[in-house]
Amino acid sequence: MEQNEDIRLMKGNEAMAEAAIQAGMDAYFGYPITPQSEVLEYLTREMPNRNFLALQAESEVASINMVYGAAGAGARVMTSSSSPGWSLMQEGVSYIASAQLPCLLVNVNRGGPGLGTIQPSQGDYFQATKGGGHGDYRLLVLAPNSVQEMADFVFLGFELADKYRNPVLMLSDGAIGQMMEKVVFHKREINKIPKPWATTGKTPDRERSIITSLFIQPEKMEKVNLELLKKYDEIEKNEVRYEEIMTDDADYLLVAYGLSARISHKVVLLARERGLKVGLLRPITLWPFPAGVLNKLADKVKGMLVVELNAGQMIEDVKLAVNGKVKVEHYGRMGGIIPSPEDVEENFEKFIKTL
Amino acid sequence: MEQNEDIRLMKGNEAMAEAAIQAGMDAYFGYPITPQSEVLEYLTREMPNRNFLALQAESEVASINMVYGAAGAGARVMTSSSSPGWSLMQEGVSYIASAQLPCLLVNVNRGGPGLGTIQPSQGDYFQATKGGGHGDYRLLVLAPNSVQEMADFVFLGFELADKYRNPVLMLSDGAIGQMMEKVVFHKREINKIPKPWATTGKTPDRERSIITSLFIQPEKMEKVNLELLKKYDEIEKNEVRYEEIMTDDADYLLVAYGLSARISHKVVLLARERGLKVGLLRPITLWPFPAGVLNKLADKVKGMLVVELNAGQMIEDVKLAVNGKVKVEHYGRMGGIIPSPEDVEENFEKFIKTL
Amino acid sequence: MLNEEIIIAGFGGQGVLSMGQTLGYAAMVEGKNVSWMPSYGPEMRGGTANCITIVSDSTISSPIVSRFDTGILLNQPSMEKFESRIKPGGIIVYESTNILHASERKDIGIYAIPAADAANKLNNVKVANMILLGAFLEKKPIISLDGVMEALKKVLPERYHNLLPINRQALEAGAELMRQAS
Amino acid sequence: MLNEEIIIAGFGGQGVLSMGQTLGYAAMVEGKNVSWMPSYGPEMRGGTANCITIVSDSTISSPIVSRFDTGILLNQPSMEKFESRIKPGGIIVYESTNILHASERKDIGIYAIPAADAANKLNNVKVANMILLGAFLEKKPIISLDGVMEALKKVLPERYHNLLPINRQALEAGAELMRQAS
Amino acid sequence: MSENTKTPAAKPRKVKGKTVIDIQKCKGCELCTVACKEDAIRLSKDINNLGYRYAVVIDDVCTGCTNCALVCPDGVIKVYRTSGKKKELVASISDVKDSINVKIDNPSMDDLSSMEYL
Amino acid sequence: MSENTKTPAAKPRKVKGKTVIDIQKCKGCELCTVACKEDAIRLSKDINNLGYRYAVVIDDVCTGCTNCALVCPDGVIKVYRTSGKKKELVASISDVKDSINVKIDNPSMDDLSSMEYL
Amino acid sequence: MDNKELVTPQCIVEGDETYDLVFEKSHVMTDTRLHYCPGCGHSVAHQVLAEVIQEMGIQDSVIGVAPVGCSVFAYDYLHIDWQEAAHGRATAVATGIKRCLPDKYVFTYQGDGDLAAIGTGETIHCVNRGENIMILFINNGVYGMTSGQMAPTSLEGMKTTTSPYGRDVHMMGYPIKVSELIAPLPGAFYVTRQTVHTPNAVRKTKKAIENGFKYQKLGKGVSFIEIVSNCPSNWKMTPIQSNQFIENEMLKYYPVGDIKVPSKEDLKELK
Amino acid sequence: MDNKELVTPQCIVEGDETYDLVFEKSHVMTDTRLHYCPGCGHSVAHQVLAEVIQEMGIQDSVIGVAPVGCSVFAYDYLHIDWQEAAHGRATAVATGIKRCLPDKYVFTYQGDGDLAAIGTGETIHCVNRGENIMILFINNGVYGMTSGQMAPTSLEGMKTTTSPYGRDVHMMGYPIKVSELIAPLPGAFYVTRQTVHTPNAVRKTKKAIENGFKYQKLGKGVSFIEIVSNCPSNWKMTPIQSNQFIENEMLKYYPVGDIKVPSKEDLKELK
Ligand SMILES: Cc1ncc(C[n+]2csc(CCOP(=O)(O)OP(=O)(O)O)c2C)c(N)n1
Ligand SMILES: Cc1ncc(C[n+]2csc(CCOP(=O)(O)OP(=O)(O)O)c2C)c(N)n1
Ligand code: SF4
Ligand code: SF4
Ligand code: SF4
Ligand code: SF4
Ligand code: SF4
Ligand code: SF4
Ligand SMILES: [Mg+2]
Ligand SMILES: [Mg+2]
Repeated sequence: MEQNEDIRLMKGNEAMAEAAIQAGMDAYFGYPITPQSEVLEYLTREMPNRNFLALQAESEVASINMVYGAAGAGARVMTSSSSPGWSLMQEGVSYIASAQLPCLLVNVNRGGPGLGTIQPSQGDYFQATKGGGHGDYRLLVLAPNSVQEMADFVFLGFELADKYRNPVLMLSDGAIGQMMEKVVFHKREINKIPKPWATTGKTPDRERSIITSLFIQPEKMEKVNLELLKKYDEIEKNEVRYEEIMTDDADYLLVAYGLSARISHKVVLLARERGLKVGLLRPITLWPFPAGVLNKLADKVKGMLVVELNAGQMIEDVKLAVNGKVKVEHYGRMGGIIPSPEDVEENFEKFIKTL
Repeated sequence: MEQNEDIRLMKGNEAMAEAAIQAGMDAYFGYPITPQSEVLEYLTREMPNRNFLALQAESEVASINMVYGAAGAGARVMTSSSSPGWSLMQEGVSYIASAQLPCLLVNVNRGGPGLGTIQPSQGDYFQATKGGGHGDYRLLVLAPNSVQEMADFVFLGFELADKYRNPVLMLSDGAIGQMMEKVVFHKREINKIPKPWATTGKTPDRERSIITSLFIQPEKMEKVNLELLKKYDEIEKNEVRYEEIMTDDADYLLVAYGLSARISHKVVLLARERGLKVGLLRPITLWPFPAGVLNKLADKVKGMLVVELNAGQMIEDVKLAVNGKVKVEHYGRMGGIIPSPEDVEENFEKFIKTL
Repeated sequence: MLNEEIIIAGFGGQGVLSMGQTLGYAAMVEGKNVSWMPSYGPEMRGGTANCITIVSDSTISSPIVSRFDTGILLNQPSMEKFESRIKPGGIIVYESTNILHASERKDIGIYAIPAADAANKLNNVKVANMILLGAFLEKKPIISLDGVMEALKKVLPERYHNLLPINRQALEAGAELMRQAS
Repeated sequence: MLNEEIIIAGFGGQGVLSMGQTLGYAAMVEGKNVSWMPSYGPEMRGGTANCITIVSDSTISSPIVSRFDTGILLNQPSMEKFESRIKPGGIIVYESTNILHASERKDIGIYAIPAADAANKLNNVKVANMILLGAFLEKKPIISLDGVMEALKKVLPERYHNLLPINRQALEAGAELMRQAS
Repeated sequence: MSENTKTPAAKPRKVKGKTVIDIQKCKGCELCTVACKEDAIRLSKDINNLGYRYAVVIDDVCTGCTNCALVCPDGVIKVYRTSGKKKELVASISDVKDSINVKIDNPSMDDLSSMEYL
Repeated sequence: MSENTKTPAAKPRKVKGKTVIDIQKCKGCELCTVACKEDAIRLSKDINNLGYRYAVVIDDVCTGCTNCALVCPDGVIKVYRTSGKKKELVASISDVKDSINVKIDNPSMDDLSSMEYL
Repeated sequence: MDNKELVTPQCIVEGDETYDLVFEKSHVMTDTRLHYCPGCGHSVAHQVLAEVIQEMGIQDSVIGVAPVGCSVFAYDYLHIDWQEAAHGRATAVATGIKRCLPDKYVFTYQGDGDLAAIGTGETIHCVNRGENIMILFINNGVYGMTSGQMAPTSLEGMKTTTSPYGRDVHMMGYPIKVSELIAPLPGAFYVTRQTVHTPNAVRKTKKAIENGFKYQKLGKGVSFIEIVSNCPSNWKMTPIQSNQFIENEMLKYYPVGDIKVPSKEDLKELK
Repeated sequence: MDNKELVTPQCIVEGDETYDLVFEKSHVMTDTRLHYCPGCGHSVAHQVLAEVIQEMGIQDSVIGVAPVGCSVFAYDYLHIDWQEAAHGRATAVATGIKRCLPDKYVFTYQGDGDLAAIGTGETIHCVNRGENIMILFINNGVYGMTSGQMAPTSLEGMKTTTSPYGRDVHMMGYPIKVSELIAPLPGAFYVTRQTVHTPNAVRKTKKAIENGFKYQKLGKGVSFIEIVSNCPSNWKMTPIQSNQFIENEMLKYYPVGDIKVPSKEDLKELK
């Protein structure tokens, strides 16, 4: 262990909370919901000795609007929830995106729809990437697949949020949130960029700040829409992140993120043992989606199997990326059922027989 | 005018309200928001003389949950809102979809994101079709493009909802809601199918009814998910609706729904005047999406221009349908700006030059 | 084949929207297709308002058009906003007590109707819009004044039927003013 | 190369989850890769619980596997659920005061450890899980008992350090029971 | 809008006031006319560029009590009051009067505060 | 879980009661033991199939007051009471007693009501 | 209903004594084993509710609304029609039901997180509209289901997983007395606070619930019955200790008793 | 600030009389023309608020939270930092701001639909937490912005576009007295009801707002200032009639006056 490293065995949710403190989070607002209640619990435990605020709100609707207020006031701010609670935040998220406030939002996805189950799921992919809220806006969506990434993406998330004045969503799931793994905290320089636009009181030396998402004249509104689009283009250009595993010589490709990417990784290993040249493309940013690399891989592989813990959502983005070049299919389990690598492998082998 | 016809000049919102009464709606719960407040206003005006309930709730969150309760109790029930209010309903909608309760929901889309503007928009397409709420569920989405259809789709919506025990969303916009046109009300037989599953009191002759969306065991939850998928397949098989305008001999295709389909219709006329063989495919059900017909048309036309009042949302479904066969592009205005037919035509001509 | 695309524009309180509705209703009663599309400014009250009314023998495709056959304009800002959007050969009928600077286009017909003054003379300032409607229909008789009266009778609640005569007067006064202006 | 996939399962109150955590922590301190994945039943309390703990020299791909090298099973339902999911050549270590019907598979090693009884003898029923852990580590010494103690020292708040000796005793008692059972 | 029926009575004033009304921003709500115990303000017959009849000081009876200004929703009333003390001259009252009698170039129509028609 | 320390005192009873406890569903919360003024109920040493020590009637002092049953969260207590009136025989008390002494086939471990460990 | 239990003997004979059955679990309870922790007041509240429904003979005309909270599975235990509502929205759901089925008895069964945190708006407005329903409010000062976070009703200084050093009222707000808060609203017809931690308390609660159902007929508004309850698991106490905590701490802040009762005038129609 | 207005003469001379400027629009007001309808109380409330901010010299340390409602554009008129909040969420937004900037003055400005319908939960919990902010509550008994629907505070029998035959309290609920509802919460430090329909009322409201800002320093909780106001457009009245309606009808149900005032003890620190 190096001097500036701090190694712990932690749940994903706790690692995320710890990382937020280390990343200089000023405030957290949240409401308990399984499987992510550990976040608020961890933070309230740490609060007396460290310099930040954690407040239990009366609801998710209140949480997201407290985030709005705090972000508008220039704070580094965060909330987290799970599927039903995340649904309740959609109006607020749309406001935040429109007012261009940086903040970190987390959805630890559980099985739905409805009250559903507390088991892990990836059923909220569409909601995360296409907009659960109204209007044309985008969240930068980060999908961790380990406890380490639950921590790392907090640092990254805050930075990206500030850089683009855009809300960042970490889309995790109940398994990554609840599981324990080793997590390493490096000592880092936390730099917070100035936020002259924040409402900190109209000090005499600057113009006053107004945070709003109201643009009643269509001309003004469209200007804002176009400004947002420009920013999104920028993000699509700069911030696509993904991981390639054994894609170099791959005949077949698995595409998966988060927990299902962990499982798919094992499938790659199992299949390679059996002589099948399989690779894995793991989107790390679900938006912007790594369409470019997938399109290129489509020239090399014979088919792609998208493995998701849902009824088939990311597959649409994969198909859009591939644009008909190769066959793309979906294998998924739902409702909190987590397929074993063997399960997936079996279905993968069925799939390649159809090619 | 025939005996059994009743012709009126009405706003889309009013026509929808009148249709709901005629369709035997038992209860409406809603909260005012522009541009659809006329619905509740119309209904409260009519209530004393006709047999239904209209109740102003304290919020959209309350409205959608009142709808849940009433639908669960077997009532023919409805709510309506506009973009920000619709966002607030997403948790409730996910519950309703999961508990498989029939009801009619309406979003009269305005410009977003955030508080945005009260002008018409189609910025909520993704939210409507891919799930604004959490989990794998689908709404049957009807997109009227006239005041007449605002009325007709109420009848249709209630029927489909009952048939599939699924919430139906009418996705309209501020223009269709606010504009006045002729609307004809035919005398119809309203048949309400029995709902033995409803919670009307456990009468001795039947098993008790339980309405829930909680399936804590993953096995049970997945079973419900699969049941839903099966139903959705059924709907995709039976309920795709669209309108084809001059597609027979078309070299180029416009794809548009709702208000932008009205504008595109005019563009077709303008372009035909200039000798360009253009057709229009208007999806009426946004989900299930008319992918089949588009895929077939892709064999005939040289390119498709998707005209939307947003930054490009339905274009994804068009591309998925076409699967790379022809070039598909988007033309859109945002923020409540409504392009003139001339505007669109100009961009259409630019587009065909790129083919 | 009839396809008349009309913009009616003015201040919020000038009866702009109801003028379009009346016209639309009358046209519908006479069996025509109609669309009426309002647009309000951001002001609470006293802001600007306009509506596009289309009357047609065939199905109306887009209810929103950017160029018009007729403009019925009730205040100066509307004149400035819409004069250039009247199709060549079209007409502008405007409220000339109110609008001091009218369009100077030569390719359209421009008719000054001092409707507010005339309404004052009828002792009801609120019927200025009906005067303008009468003037318009005199120029383009797409529906008869009787048709308008029929429509008003149907659209107005009984308790307002005492207002029918004054509206009739207003329509006729408008027609007369148009005859003088032409 | 070490890659041990372990399922630990029992009632909610039997210390199933913390057993996995202790093992995981000790393995991590010794420089290994670890993943620990819990799963709870729907019951509020007293329901079933299990956790998959993986200890490996290399990166752990899936934290969820369906077949295991080792099962440490604390109640009858867990025995029934997991016996078939032990890989051939693997082992089951089970709490034999509690579980009356053990697996009858021949292709795996099955070790009955009367941990509850032994815990009672140590006057602390709660250390039964540590006894089972000791037994497991005796059979598969993937980490040393000292390593476990080191881990416990780090993971327990100071105020519980008085419990370290009894845990040490339990681990050793378990190891002894395993030597007897083998 | 009903006419104000109070009859202004010239009371002896200890302190004299002057109100200056920005008639182009006045919305003719008449609240100032009710607030003024001296009945010094009335609405004009003309309308301003916003389309409203506007408030004008009709009599030189103002005490400078500021009541009118306090209730003026649009903040268009300034109040001056005699103090006895001599102050530097900044503007003469005639400048202000000019603005009161400014020519409104867009007269007509009734008060626009109601959107209802017929 | 602390032992109940009340000493049962045999009071003269006007009405005699019998409680029948479904020990396989009892969760050993002990609330019945506190509710019983006669101190007629205690927890077993053994545990039942759910993993809980269970309530048993330890003395024949029951008045049939139903207090224990009223507070039993799991509704596992039935109370009988003498009435003097002769009733049709439905079951003899010995049947019931059998069920009280039923052999639990899965004994061990402590009460599972707490998930905390160490 | 799959009541596979043996029929309960109506009397037993021992020697020359005949013992009549005087108390057994209500038949409105199903046979499903309650998932609640040992000693949990939810279970007792269920039993009492079931008894009232049985005794009033209204099993076929009651519709319950279950919340999200430990009692989310209430529908597994009471053999009546139920709807499970989203977290906090039980009163909105009940409004939807009751407005469509005005002749049925409708009640909600809600925890303090559900009713007084996320559902505050729905609660207040349901009461204010005077919906003719009964609200059963189980106040255990904690979020039971999600395992012990602070609730709006957690006492000052109370340790929970999100107030690990005790509830600091300046930072986190004061414990809300919901019954007192809503009682002044004209839509509240009957407001009472009870407990179920002693046999007598259970008897009184039973009476209160009976009133709640009776009053529903009058169409005069909400019957709001708060039951101060325990959560041994999250309070980290034995059931007995938890009931002592109710007695010694909770009831100090949340005193038992009627807070608003109908006038005689109002009740005339009942006779 | 783009104050392009001519500088106001500080005094004017006529004959031998010198007139000093004794009242003008506060400099905290911007030059943007108010979009409110003629005679609307929102405008007056804005002016008063601006005056207090100016007189207390706190323009640079005040952050306002504008609601969704007619006053959604409040940020166009008061020259301070502002955030515009989602409908009903102003108090949550203010909480977020104040918790991060405890030394600034934070206030919300909300309508009755905003604060007492959709925002009920946020209102109650913000007050209950005793957030150190001021809540300005404009109660005009109607949804002004969306053009006249019934508000939670609409009077019994009041005709609105969604209660076209008058508010039927049995069907639609009772007008809520928000100030009385929240005053008992310990987090409420100062609760008062005022109006702005007469010059004297304006003076008193000014004092109340001044108190609100002053008390904020003490860190003792919410100052809640209700202003009963008018909505001539949606009440379908002239401004004068609407003010008479306030006097004759609104104030009967919503009486003017302090509802909760700080104790002398509490105010000691202020001196
Ligand atoms: C929208 C939403 N937010 C949060 C949750 C998580 N959740 C489930 S129950 C609960 C609180 C339970 O507490 P309470 O209402 O007091 O009931 P109890 O379990 O104590 O009886 C919470 C926060 C959820 N299911 N949905
Ligand atoms: C989520 C949401 N629901 C509804 C609306 C529509 N809406 C805008 S303002 C308003 C009510 C305004 O009334 P009030 O708060 O009393 O303010 P006023 O205009 O009367 O001052 C409503 C319902 C909205 N913008 N957002
Ligand atoms: S200052 Fe006083 S006296 Fe002068 S006009 Fe105004 S209200 Fe009247
Ligand atoms: S109060 Fe102000 S806005 Fe109203 S009439 Fe008087 S000067 Fe004009
Ligand atoms: S019925 Fe009464 S006396 Fe008998 S055991 Fe129960 S509580 Fe004790
Ligand atoms: S009260 Fe019931 S569950 Fe608790 S110990 Fe007694 S019999 Fe068992
Ligand atoms: S967690 Fe608490 S409230 Fe929930 S069942 Fe257990 S004891 Fe009862
Ligand atoms: S609508 Fe009513 S509240 Fe809104 S600005 Fe007009 S008068 Fe004021
Ligand atoms: Mg609780
Ligand atoms: Mg209002």
